[in-house]
Amino acid sequence: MGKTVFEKSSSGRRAFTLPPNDCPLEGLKQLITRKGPVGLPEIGEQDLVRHYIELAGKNYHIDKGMYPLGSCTMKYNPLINEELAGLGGFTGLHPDQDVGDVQGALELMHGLERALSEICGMGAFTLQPAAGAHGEFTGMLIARDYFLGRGEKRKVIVVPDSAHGTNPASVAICGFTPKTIQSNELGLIDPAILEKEVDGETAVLMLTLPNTLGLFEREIAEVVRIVHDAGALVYMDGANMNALLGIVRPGDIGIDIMHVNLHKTFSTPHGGGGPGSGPVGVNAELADFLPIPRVIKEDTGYILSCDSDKTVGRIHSYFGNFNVLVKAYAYIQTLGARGLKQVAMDSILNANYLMNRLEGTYSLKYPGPCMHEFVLSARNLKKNGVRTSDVAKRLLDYGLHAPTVYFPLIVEEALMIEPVETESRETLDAFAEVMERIAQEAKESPELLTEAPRHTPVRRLDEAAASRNPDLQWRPEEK
Amino acid sequence: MGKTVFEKSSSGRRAFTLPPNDCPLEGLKQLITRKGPVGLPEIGEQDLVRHYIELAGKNYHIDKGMYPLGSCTMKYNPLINEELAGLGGFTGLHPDQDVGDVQGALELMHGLERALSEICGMGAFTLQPAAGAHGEFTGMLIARDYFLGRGEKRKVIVVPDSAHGTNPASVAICGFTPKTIQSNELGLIDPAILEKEVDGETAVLMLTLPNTLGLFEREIAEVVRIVHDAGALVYMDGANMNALLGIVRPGDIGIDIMHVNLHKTFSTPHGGGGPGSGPVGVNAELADFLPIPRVIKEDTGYILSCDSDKTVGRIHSYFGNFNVLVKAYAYIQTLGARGLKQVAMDSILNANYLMNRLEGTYSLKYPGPCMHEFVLSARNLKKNGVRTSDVAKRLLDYGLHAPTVYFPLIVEEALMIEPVETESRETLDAFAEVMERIAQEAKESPELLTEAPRHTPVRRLDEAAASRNPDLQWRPEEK
Amino acid sequence: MSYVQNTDGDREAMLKAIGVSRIEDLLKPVERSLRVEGDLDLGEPMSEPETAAALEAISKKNCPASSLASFLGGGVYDRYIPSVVRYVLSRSEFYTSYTPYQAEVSQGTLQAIYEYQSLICRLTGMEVTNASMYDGATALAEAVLMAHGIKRGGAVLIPRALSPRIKAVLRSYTKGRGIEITEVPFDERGEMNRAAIDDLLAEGTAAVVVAQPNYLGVIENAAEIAALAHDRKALVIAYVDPVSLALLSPPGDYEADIVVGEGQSLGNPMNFGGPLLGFMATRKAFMRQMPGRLISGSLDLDGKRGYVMTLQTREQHIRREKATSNICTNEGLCALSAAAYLSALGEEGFRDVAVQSLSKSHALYRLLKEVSGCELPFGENFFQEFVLRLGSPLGNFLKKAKAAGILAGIQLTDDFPELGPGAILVAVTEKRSRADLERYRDIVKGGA
Amino acid sequence: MSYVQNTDGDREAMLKAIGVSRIEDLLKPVERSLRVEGDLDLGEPMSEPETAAALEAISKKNCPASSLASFLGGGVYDRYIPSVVRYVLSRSEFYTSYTPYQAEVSQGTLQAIYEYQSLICRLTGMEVTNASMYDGATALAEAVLMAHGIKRGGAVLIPRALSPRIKAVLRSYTKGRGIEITEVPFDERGEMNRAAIDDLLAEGTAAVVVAQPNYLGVIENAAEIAALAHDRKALVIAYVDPVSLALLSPPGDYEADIVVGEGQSLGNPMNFGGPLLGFMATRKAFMRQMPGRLISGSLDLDGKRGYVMTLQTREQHIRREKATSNICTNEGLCALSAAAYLSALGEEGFRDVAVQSLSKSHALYRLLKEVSGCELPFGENFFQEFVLRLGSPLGNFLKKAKAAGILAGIQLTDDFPELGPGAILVAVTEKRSRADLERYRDIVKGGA
Ligand SMILES: Cc1ncc(COP(=O)(O)O)c(C=O)c1O
Ligand SMILES: Cc1ncc(COP(=O)(O)O)c(C=O)c1O
Repeated sequence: MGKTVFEKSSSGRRAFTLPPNDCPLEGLKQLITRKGPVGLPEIGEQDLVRHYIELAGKNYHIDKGMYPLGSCTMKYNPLINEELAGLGGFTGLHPDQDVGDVQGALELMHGLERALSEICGMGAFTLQPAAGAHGEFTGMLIARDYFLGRGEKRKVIVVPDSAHGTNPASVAICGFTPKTIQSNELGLIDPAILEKEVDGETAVLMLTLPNTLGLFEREIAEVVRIVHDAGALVYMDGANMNALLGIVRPGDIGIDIMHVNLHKTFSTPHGGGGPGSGPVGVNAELADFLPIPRVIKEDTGYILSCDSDKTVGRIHSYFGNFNVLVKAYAYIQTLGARGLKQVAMDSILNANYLMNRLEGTYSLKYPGPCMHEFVLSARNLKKNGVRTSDVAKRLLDYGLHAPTVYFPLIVEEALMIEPVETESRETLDAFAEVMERIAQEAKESPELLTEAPRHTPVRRLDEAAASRNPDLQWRPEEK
Repeated sequence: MGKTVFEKSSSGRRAFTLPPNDCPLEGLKQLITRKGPVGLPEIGEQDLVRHYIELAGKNYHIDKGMYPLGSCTMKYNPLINEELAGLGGFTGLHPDQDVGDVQGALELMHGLERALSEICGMGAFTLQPAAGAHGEFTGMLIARDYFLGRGEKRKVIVVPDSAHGTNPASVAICGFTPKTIQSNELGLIDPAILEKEVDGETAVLMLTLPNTLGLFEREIAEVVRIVHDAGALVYMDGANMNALLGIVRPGDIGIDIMHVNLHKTFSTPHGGGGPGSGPVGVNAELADFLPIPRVIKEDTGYILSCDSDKTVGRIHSYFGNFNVLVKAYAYIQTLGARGLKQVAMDSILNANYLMNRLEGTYSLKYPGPCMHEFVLSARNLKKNGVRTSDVAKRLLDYGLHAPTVYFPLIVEEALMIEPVETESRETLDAFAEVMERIAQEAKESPELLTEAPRHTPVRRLDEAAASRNPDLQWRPEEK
Repeated sequence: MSYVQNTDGDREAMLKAIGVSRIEDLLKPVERSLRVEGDLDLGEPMSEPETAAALEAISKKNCPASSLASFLGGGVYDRYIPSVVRYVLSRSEFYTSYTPYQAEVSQGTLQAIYEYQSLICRLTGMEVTNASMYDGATALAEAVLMAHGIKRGGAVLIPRALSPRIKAVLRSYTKGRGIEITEVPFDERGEMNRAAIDDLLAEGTAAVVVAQPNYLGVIENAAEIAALAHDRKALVIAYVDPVSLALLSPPGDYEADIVVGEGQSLGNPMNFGGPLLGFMATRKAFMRQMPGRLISGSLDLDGKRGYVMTLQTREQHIRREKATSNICTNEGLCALSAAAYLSALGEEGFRDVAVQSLSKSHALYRLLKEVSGCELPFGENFFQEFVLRLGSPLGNFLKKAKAAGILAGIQLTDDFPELGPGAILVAVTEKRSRADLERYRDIVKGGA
Repeated sequence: MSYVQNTDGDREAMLKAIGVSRIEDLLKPVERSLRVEGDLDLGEPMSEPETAAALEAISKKNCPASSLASFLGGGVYDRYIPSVVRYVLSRSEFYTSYTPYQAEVSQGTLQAIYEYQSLICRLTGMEVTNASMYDGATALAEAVLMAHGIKRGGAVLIPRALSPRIKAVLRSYTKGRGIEITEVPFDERGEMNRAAIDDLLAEGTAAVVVAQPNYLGVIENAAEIAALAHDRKALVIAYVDPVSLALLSPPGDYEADIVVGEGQSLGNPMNFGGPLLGFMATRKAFMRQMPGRLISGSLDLDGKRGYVMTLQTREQHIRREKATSNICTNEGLCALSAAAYLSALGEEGFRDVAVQSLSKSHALYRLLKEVSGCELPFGENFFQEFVLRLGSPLGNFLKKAKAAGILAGIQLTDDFPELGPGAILVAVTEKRSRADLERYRDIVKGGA
């Protein structure tokens, strides 16, 4: 139980063998310079399968239950999309094949770019970024090259304090300087404060819409006006686009650059940490700055074009996470315009339903209605010696997953809850009931929380020890 | 938790929709005579997936751990075989397609028949029987028609007392009369007794080789001679063929008719109860009695032939469990002659290793060496108020599966253990250790056994109540 | 390659523990003269890629119906299978588990099959059903044996318009018991001839089998036939198409005694005709005479709901020669498919499958009615399948259709010479589009 | 269809609980003028079979390399993938789980990635590695940023014989920081010109990148280059092909400081170039400067072994603008593939992959050497890939090869004009058979 694959190894076992080699190794031995074995485990197919089945049994996943992780939009991943992305006509393509051999792939990418442009109201999209943060980086590069092209030395990116951590990090690795602005008492950007912070140094305002409190920026029109008036651009982190599908098109309200997370909004699975995909959309004026190659439709078919002297260049070896794109494309095809709007409407309904039920039990700093998610605080449990992390761990004991915790930073003891539209009312009710029971337990027997979890494959792990002395690879001596 | 799919239903949900109907229903309503709904559950795809994932989590299976079920040969099911059986070129075939369109399928069936004939030393095989018992039935039909053709009225089938329950049942549904003969003190057929029981009334001796005690009939040559001398046939239940692969060919030693279980010996999965496949082999003289249609190789290709006036007829709608045949064929291709023999050798080694280790702890009525399995008895635990079924249930608490229990009937408190060749020595050691610990527990704290299992999704279920008043379908009132 | 895990080192250690020096030493009980000398004639072991390449090459020698516009039916149908059904079947918890002998660690399979039973009961309107049989044909054969057992003898009437393959299986199954099987011809509408039934029914008749719809696609007046049979104390065995039950009266409504059928089209691929899924349902009164495994709900020691196999005394484990049948391994995984399929489609979706099959088959019928030289011997009283007669040998027509990507139907003339030359059975499922139907019509037009 | 589960009845009840009458009422914060009027221009919802048909039709417009004899490489390779790898990836416990933020219910993913880290450490001979990066190109870019950070500035030397796509990504990543990147030409053997390195290395040089083998397939004398760099206090970044490491010295042996590479060919399909698997390993001393997620072993409250994400302070969750990089979602599932792949092959099997790629690529090289007009500009010092020069534009040759089912290689002339006209990069993996190689030779012969 709990052994690593190395400990299950026995020299001489095989889970896979190649067909015999029909070419001689003769005269090539001198090219072999590795001394000694790599140290790979040797294990039979049955024991290897059992190894991974054992590990699989220790994972929570969307097919087991709800993931109320705010900002993560963990929705159901349709099975048909997995099947389609697994078709040999997709998985077997080499990226250096002649365009004539990959017309289907290019058609799909072109179709997805167009669909995303329509959904977001943007002029053009690139599918190259491999994740949301990669999209942010790409967006920052575009802003950089845009201002460089205009001979403007704008170095500051304004970021609200409620923003996701990747926002300032993306800004920084691009050579820009992030400047944080405070949210107002409604959890929103205050146009008055913004007006003061934005100036000729400002390259971009990087906002999240709906923001990470689950709130729509009510003054968004004014916010955009202020930024544009200062000659700066508005970047939208579209990780929360789920709430806006068919309801608001960012391009229509003046967003210049944005990314979406296909692995959230468009239902591609998260794979325990990836792969994702973070396409970036820009307004028509900025289209030439998008990374190359771009997929262009010509009369004779699709081509990959590198013709652009304004492009920021490449940001991925090839065309991004193609396999993920297939799933997102299938998803959009299946839902169509009406289905996508229903996604947004039901995600908003589910969030408000759950918020409404839980806001008495936990405290709600910023009043609703919310969009697709909301942020509660467990600070009312502090008096019982209970923290948000304890609530989270206790949820695990009930066989549920915890919400996002301690984020956004501006809410004390935050519990960020996004139910998503694929959860049924019964599931929301069951979750709410457990949340209520836990609040009750916090008062009556707080040790149930502080000592939680007890019913999981392991109990709370010593993270401090791990970070003092990380054990990052298995070594025989250590056992 | 634990709800049926009916209890998870909510009217209006859908996990699957058809493309719109492009043909009118007009003028057809009078053909619709059902009054009222069927009463099918309505549930979304996500909740349906979760339903089955929840159920899956409550199943033991070969990828979780060893199945020491004697006589069942629960071995590893190679993944590649599942993939290959799932190829569209196989799954998409309609059985009434023209033979010209199914040449691959016929080639595969012909190849499998030939491989089984080679492995078993038989003249010909049919792949039609859908399971072992179906094969037994087919074999009995062949014997019936064979004697009918010769104008002999033989009605008696001699069956050893150690035989599997399907043997006498197959005999009976075919219109024959089973006659049981006692095994001798070595657990074997006694030629002297046999000689007395076999006469002009006897149609068939139906034996299992190795027998269900895991023993090879040492006097098999003499046994066969006695039966043949009486003008009767020898049928071999080949469910235990795993031990003989590449070592003994039943045809070579005088077996006239036999079946093999592809879902045991040839690694096709058991599917929680099926589908299986029980091909029947006969000596050359009996080949014309095999069910029709038969696959024949001609110069121009394969055909399906119904030309035979001796055939017993059809015993399946089409050609048997084709999808299972694909897996067995792939398995035989992969292993080849040497691999198959290694299967037998290692299954014998594993069984003897485990028997050797456990025979002090539990009692062994018939001494080894055994073939691929062995039968222990837990009667030595009776004095502690513990029965075989308690040992079985306690094994479940350790996360293991139980052996076959209370079979064969001639061993008191039987524990029939077949480790199979795909289990590693480490797995056998771990199983033996638990078996030893349980024997210890039986002495020290028998309630650990009699109250077991405690760590399973449910505890011991009331089987008596179920059989007094079976609840065979879910009804809303009952909840 | 091989799936054996022992290494030479393992073998050595194990032999040492046993106290012998070679595995051959364990073969002592097998006389040397009985053993195979040398290797079997089976060829060399293959690696996984080699096996895969070999089998892929074989599969490519087939031209699967699923890749064409198939109008083949006759018991096995090309239907849409929801991805969730494939997914459930791909979980090794289901497909690599054994028969649920240890109920406490088999609740997944047991509950799934209990749900399957519940669904079949709802479809058929019957009280009890078993956990599956090999196929529709053997299910019918077992039903006949069962009826014969209940009635302690007697002949059985079956419709002539029953699948010839099913009839053949029935003969194989009943000849050992000497059961007399009589065919009832069909009338000019393709229905079971009621006057003939009346004639053939004798006091001692064990059962009348009614096929609904029958093999020629025709919807029978099952209630009338059942009443006729019951009047003479014969049992009624209904052989039904499960999809048709979304629209047709469930056999429970006409008081059938035993209901059987072929369940392949409930979420199972065609697979060249196997595995199939035989189902059987009956009245509670006959429960103990029914063959096959049964799953029952029950309670555990702590009062928690769970599921067990029940009435195993009917099976061969215990009563052996007195068992109701010899069936042991059944088609559990196909039953799971059926349960997942029916649950995925739900009330509305399943009805839609039947409605589309009905309306599309009738749409084709109507299109063909317009084509001269195209005979449709029976009326519009059919579900999803009908007989088309072209009047001349079919070889050419079938070839032309195939060239246009159409599998036009099953040839009937050999089995039903009374239908005359050029008769085929045409099945239309929900998978066919109007364009497919028009293409079919055009080929008939061109060739007729 | 849609995957929303709420029915109209649910919606009504929920709205009532909230106290509003329509969902629109919840949209109050969104000014009406900002909202979309009418429907998006995206077409009607589709049923599952319609979506499947649409995507299948698109997929058939591709002619996948995997269905031909492909000699395309350049970073992405067509290799055998064991069925067990596909199976592991098909388990929804892995692919539908989120980043393991709640360690106690994510031990499956965490242990799998810990094993992945251990395997990468063993392959590279390094002390620590992260849980994956987007691809080899961004991994190299991040390594350069990291080295630049460690050295607090300085230029970076890269081989000219590096994938042009990787160079492009490197430029995009570094231009914001103004890092100077200089290409070191290759010499007549295709190796990184050591004299040029010597010339270009300055005291302040941050790092020298060595590609092993380089983009042209040539095996570098990495140890010598590393020594040169270390002599001048520059860090050594090795960009390595993971399969080659079964046979070539691990970068740990020549004391590389950071090791990166593209791991696609460890069990991942080509997928038109994405997702890929960037890996990165380094010395323990630089652990806290390394970007990306790290999984560490630890103990739980009861002293039981388990796994956690660690050193998250390096990541953007906490330090935000001071994070070592912005990477958050990575390529976890591809890392899982790699771990399953390496475990399935094991020591012997993995070595065999490398040996077969080596010996087959050399077998083709030798076959081509015999063909007149066929130039092989560099020597035999290569692993799995080599440059072939045909001297004239390639269009015709590539077309002929394609017609014979062969994808002959990647055209090099645009990116490396110094190689002259008609240069292609030919990769040979273990999947190619001797017959494929002979077919290749015959086409060259016919066309040259
Ligand atoms: C609001 C927001 N922005 C950005 C990201 C980063 O996306 P990724 O993890 O795909 O890089 C996330 C993901 O957690 C997010 O929630
Ligand atoms: C010895 C023996 N004979 C016959 C059978 C019956 O085979 P099946 O279950 O496939 O009908 C079995 C299966 O358990 C068996 O072990």
